[in-house]
Amino acid sequence: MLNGIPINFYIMLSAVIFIIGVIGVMARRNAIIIFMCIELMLNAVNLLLVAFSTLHNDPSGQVFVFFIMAVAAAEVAVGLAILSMVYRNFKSIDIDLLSRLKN
Amino acid sequence: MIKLVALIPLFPLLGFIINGFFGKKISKNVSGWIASLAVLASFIVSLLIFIDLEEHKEMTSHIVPLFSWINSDTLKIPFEFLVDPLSSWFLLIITGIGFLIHIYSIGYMHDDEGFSRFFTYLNLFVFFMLLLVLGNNYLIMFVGWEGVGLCSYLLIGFWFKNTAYNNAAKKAFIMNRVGDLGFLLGIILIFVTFGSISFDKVFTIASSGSEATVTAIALLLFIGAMGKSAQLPLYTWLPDAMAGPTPVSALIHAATMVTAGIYMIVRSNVFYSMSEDASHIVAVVGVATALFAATIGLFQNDIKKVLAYSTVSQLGLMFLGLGVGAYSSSVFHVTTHAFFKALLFLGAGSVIHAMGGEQDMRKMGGLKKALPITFVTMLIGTIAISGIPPFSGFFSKDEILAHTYEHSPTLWFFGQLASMLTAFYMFRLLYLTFYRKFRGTHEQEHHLHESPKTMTIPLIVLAILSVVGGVLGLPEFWGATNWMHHHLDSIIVQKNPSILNHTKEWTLMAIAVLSAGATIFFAYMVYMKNQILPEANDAKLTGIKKLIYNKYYVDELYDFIIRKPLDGISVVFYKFMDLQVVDGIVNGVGSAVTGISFVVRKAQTGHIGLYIFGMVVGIITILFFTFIK
Amino acid sequence: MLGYTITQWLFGILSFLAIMFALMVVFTRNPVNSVLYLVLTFFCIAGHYLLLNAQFLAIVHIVVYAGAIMVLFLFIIMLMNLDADTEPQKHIGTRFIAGIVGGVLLFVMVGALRGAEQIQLVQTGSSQIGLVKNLGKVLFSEFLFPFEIASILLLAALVGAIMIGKRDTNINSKETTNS
Amino acid sequence: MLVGLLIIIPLIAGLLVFFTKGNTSRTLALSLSVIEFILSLVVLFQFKHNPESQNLILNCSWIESLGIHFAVSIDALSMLMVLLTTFLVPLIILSSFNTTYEKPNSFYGLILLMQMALIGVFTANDGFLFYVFWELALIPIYFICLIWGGENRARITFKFFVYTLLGSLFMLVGFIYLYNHTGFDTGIKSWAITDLYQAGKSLNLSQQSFVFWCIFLAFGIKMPVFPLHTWQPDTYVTSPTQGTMLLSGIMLKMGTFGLIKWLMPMTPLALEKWGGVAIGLAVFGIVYASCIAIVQKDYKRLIAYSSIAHVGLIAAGILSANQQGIQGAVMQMLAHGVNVVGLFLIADILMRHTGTREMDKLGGIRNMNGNFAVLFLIVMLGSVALPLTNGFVGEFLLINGIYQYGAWIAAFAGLTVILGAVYMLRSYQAIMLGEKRDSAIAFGSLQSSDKWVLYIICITIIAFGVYPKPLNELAEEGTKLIMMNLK
Amino acid sequence: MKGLFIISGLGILAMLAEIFKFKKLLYPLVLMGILAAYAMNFMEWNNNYDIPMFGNMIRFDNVALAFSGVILVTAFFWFILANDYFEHDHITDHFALVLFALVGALMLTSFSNMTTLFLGIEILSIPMYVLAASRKRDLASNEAGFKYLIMGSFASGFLLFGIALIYGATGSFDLMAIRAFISHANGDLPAFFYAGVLMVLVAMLFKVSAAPFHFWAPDVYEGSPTVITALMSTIVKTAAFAAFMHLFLVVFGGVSETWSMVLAVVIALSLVISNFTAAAQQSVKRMLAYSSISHAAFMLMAILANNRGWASINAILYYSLAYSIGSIAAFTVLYNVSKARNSSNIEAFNGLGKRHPFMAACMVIAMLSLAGIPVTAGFFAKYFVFSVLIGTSFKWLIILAISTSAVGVYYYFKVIIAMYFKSEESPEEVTMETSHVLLLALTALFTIALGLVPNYVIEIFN
Repeated sequence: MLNGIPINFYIMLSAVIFIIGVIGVMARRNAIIIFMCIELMLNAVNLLLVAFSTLHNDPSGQVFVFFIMAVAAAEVAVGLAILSMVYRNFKSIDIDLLSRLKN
Repeated sequence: MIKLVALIPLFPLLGFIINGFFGKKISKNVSGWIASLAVLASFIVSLLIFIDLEEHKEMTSHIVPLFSWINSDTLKIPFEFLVDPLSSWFLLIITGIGFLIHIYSIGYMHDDEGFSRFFTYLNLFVFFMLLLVLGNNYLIMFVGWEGVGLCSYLLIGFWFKNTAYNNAAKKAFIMNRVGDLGFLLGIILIFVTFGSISFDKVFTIASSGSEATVTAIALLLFIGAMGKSAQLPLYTWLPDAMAGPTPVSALIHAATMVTAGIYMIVRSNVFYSMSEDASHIVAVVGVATALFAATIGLFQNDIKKVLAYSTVSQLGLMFLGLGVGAYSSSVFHVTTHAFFKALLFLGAGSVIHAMGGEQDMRKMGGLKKALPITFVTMLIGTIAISGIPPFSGFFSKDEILAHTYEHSPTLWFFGQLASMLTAFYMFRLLYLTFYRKFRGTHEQEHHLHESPKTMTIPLIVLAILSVVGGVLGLPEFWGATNWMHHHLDSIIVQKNPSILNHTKEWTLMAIAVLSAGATIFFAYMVYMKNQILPEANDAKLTGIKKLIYNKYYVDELYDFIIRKPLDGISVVFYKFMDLQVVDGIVNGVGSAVTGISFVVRKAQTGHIGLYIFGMVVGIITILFFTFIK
Repeated sequence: MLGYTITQWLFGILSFLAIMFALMVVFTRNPVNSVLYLVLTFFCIAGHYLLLNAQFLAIVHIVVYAGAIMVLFLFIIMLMNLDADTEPQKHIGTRFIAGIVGGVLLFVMVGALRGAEQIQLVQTGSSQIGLVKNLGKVLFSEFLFPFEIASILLLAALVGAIMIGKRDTNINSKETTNS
Repeated sequence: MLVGLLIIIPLIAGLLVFFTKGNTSRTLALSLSVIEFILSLVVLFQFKHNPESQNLILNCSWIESLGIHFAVSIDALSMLMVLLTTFLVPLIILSSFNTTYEKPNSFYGLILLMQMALIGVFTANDGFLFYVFWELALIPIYFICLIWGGENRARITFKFFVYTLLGSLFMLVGFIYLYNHTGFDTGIKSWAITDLYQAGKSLNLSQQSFVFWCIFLAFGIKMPVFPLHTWQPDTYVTSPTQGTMLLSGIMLKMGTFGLIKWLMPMTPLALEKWGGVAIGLAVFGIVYASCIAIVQKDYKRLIAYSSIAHVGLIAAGILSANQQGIQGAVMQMLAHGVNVVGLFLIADILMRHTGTREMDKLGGIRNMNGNFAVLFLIVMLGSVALPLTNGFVGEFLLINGIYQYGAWIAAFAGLTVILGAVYMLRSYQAIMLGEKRDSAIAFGSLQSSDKWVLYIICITIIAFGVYPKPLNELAEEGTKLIMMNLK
Repeated sequence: MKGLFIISGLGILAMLAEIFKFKKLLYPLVLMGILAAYAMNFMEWNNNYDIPMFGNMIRFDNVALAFSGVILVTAFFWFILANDYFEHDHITDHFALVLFALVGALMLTSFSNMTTLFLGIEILSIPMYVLAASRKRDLASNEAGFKYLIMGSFASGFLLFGIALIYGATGSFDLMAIRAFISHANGDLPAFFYAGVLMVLVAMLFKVSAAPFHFWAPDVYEGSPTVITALMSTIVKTAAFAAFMHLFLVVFGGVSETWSMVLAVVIALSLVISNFTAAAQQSVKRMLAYSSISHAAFMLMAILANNRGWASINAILYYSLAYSIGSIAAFTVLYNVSKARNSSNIEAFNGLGKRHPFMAACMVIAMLSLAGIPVTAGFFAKYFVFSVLIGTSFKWLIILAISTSAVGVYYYFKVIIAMYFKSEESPEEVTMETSHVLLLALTALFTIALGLVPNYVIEIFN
């Protein structure tokens, strides 16, 4: 029990958010939304890490979250740069249009 | 003296080498005489050895080792010769008749372009034939056995431009190989059973083998003999083998090679004596062949074919003799048969020579005057083969039939029948060829001439031998000594003394002579008195005549049950099994790879959505099988 | 209140909202709205952080995500002039299947994520680990190496973003890789 | 040390030849291969006089941690195989003198490299080394067939390559499996052949069966045994004549040699259990390939199928696992190597002189060239194993050995005696006999290099048929060694 | 350890080069730096074994040093290959990015904490995303970068979720601690720990591009500039395998029953899909991409044989070295051919044997090595894998691997056949810089030498 809330609840909550992110990645065609859904997945992980950190009373979990945030920021920066480049060339960010490389 | 035995095959081998390498460079006569002299030298050595052996009766068999040939652990096969009464006798026949035929060939083949080649082959043949009888173990015998087969192949197909001759040669070789396989397996069975294949070792311990094994050995060896000696059902090659030059027919396909089967069985008489069943089969096959071939001989028009069927028939009689245990009688008949059948063939050759290559008796006739020597000698040969006393054929044939009667009157009856038929077709041959008026073309008539001396002298020598050959085995109930019987005494383990009373023997003899006389008279009635001629057109023959004229359609039958299926199976194996099934599977794997590649490749659509989808399904599957299942 | 503590109530409400907003992120057609819902989700998650005594993290979370990353997203969306009308939609079947697969994944996850009951509880309630002082201590001692190396990461991202973003002066294509 | 030279000389020779040009390459290749032959005679001399000599053994560590040694040595069996190789390679090179190949330096270089690998295979005493040489032998021949081959060569040689490579990979697996079971008592794993024997014998039946089939697959493909043979006729037909000679004359023996020396002593239990199946395949292959040979129209393809039949008999003899069978197989390997080279040379001569190998289009060549007819006849007789030719000794011992395994199988295998005569005589008749045919008119006389090769082959055929003792003694000795290991 | 810092410094230096105008000097500086890093690496051998660095975040034991060595050698070769690639205006950016990626790769060989693992992966990946997309006007390059980015981040999500679950179960990010926890727990672990392990496994399988997580690889490999593809299929792959091996052989070896069956199935699937698809390719570049999946499957087989200890590590080390060198050679030839003929299709290789015998010969050696024919390095690579796997219960995988590698021979030999037996259609001269000639000679030599005397690599840990 953390603050009276079973750890299972946190696990389930982050699993659900994580899966919503996964569904989003699968269900959308807009690259930006897909990106956002990946952020959603990362946040689910962050939540889980913090919950475990509190559970174990161990700060390293929270420190790890910092790194995830840093990575997420870096990824977003690079990702959005690539996205805007793709948009410049394709005039769209529809992932289904990006299928020249195949077979 | 005995040690010189190695020289016997060496002379023909030298002749073969000289003619083979230098034949084209030396003149025809020289090469012919080199070959003949080589055989003569062998004959002289053989004679010396034979005399030597006769003089020192205390030791009848001598082994002359040469070198060790094949060794494999317990299987030791030295290259060594065996000199004993049997082999020494056969040496005399081979080199003696061989020499005469060589001489004859000088004249007969004189105009042929392959003259030196012919003598090369002939010498090689003599070499292998000598190996066959000299070897002290079955494998050396086999070497000679196959070697003479090869020479037979080469000589039948001597005129290689002719496709029919080539086919005959091939047929002879392949059919012989069928027998050879049996022989080979027999040899191996002997090794497996007795641990050796040397005659001296095997025969001393032969009694240790079980009867079933010995029967198997005997039958396997007999399969070999069937092939080489043209017995049912492997006889069809021999009539076809007449495609070769006539001296070849005389030497190989009458006097020597075809009797190799008899030599082999006499050599292995230990096994046949032990196995009742095997002997019985030999006798039955022998008599069946004798009768069967004799009937075919009745209606043949080709002079050499008649002689060929006659040879098959006579060989059948010899096997009958072997089957009833009369080994020495068979050897006796081999000897006399060698004399008169060689004589007949050479005579026929002389006729063909005179006729300019014509072999069809329907186109001959009245040659008596043109070819007096040939006629007389052939007449002697015909009488001898028909079994008229006191010519040699009478004695040998009578001995076999007497032993057969002792063994089984039924077999005797058929043997006697075959013998009667022999007299008929032989006199038919004589009448059609030498009597009545000439039926050939005018040109041929103009061309008729007696053969040169090189050809007639062998004829005369053989005629003399055919007349007096009977002294080798005079019937013992006449009070005479059967020399042949005594000579081979040490070779034959199970003696076969006559148990018939004299009356019976006289009766049998009388039946033989009377039936032969009657048949000759019948032939006289048909061909001389009634002037009947064989149907000129083969197609007009009907009924049983047609059946027999066409040799009971045995060749066609073999074609139908062996060659066609073999070709059929081969085509099925090749076109279907190999190209479709086996290779098809291999190539199928190849195309399957391509096919799968194509499909798998399609999964790579280029859509990120699908890729993610694939990943997620992968994850679900992993988790599912790990945790839920 | 119905036997639940305030924390529990708060947890329930925040969880419900977080999931709701998350779903809205996925299912709203207009990208701008999606971003806004995402921001709301982040706020809920920040709330959870507070509940878990991770106060500093909650603040950083708001600042980094809602303040920086999301603004970046909005900015790009505005730049590309995306809205509901231009938003490409997946085929309905695809979306349906995506939903089903997601459901199955959830089902499997629930099966996989059992076993938390066994975890030994170390302590409850008033944890101090979430404070700046504690985190800083850990970060600069134990996690010094990752902290330093993270700078490489950020530098790489920086260089990368600049390189991609910079306009080309010449076409650097000697080879074609089209086929 | 001598044995090391045996391997190194062809390697150096091959590399040297690569740097020559035109006719120099073939002269150089010929002379170097003759030197190699002379060297192998020296080795033979040494072996006869002092089989224990250090000159015949080379053993240095290669990959210590895996127990892999560069261990080669000469025993009776490998002596024979080395002699076969060194004898045939000069002949094969000589036989090429009337054909101009593009890039002759690569051609002859590859042949010599191939020789190196083959000698390596035959002398290796270390399982791993054996495998490496085994694979090495594949690469030169692949390129020989690919670069200088005939129609469809890319597809056909590729099939050959994949087939044999697949097989040898399975062999590698079998060997690794054995290797993993070595050194139970010492704890040191080793690839030495004796250790592999021991490891194999320590396995139970099912483990041995796994190893047996893995390794048999490789050997079976190489030989090839029915039904793994379909790469062979196409490859033989497509390859340049010298490639075909290498493939059939020597390379095929890698499979049978491997069977004798590497497989059988390792898996005695499996041999007992599965030997019958393998013999069955081999014996069926004899009749099957013989029948197919009968209906072939292309002479080269006919020889290819006849080779399958011959090797089927060899394999059956080996698998019957008795002295006569194995010794016969060794003798027949030597004989077949010589004869088949002769036959393929004849096919090549026909092709060069008449422009076709289709037997329907040939005929009557004997009219034009009696010498050739005689040489052809002798080679053919060797191939149908007529007594007093080299083929006979082996065939007799083989049928003898198989008979000891099973009388009926031997009778069935013995059909090769008949069928071999059928297809050989048929082809001889179709090509040489009869009236002249148009295609044959321009046959002319043989070139001297062809003549010499055929002379040498014919002399060998007869000499070792009449007096096989020198080879037979070695074969007997080698077989006894194997039989000892089988127990 | 010091090598890592040298490479980091080099990266930062590269960034500064543009500002301080020493672009020309940069290339030799980088080569020298890599050599220096390699030298440092070499000197650390056996020195600080088992001394944890920085709170046990990173640990350069011998295994890490060995893999770092492979990476540095490959990197050196790669820089020679890529020398003219750097001639355009973004030279410094590219240098910096590649060097940063190298830092990530080195971290992946030496991490001993989940944090460093994660950071290493990201430091390696983020520059790669950018480099894949670095050909800005080229739509294929754009698409490649984009696909790589999306899928890479998605996989990172799973990695992090897995790490979080493992952290939850064990209470630590430290690998040694996790390992100790596993061995103490004696199988009494919560189910979600296993789920975490599997999710990490999935993420790692994605990184090494094993089926069914391989989809990104062919597209990205094909779309990226050829030199970057070479980088991805060598250094990135080696680093990913070093990480994979460290995680699953060392840390999660105790719970191998959870993942070994999964891994076996993944290997089987990879072998089949990669080889069969590669056989159908027309583009050599794409074919090499698929073949890299098959090689990944082989290396995974060594990991699967986790009860073989050092032998497995040796096998992976050797395999990655052999494969990296072979790939570099193949990509060098491909790069030059496609530059001259403007196509990376198989037809572009037609007649190369005549046109440029040296290049063709080196390509043959590379292809033989990749196909695993003795006595090339590739053969021993496969041999070691088989020899570790044959003692396990996964013998069926060997049979499958052999069968599919026959297919592999097919597509590698397609190149050889094209080079020697197809007449060329395009008359363009294929030329090559001296540095590339040297590089090819070096790689060919290495390949043969490694095949002849594999001892020096294989006995490295003994």
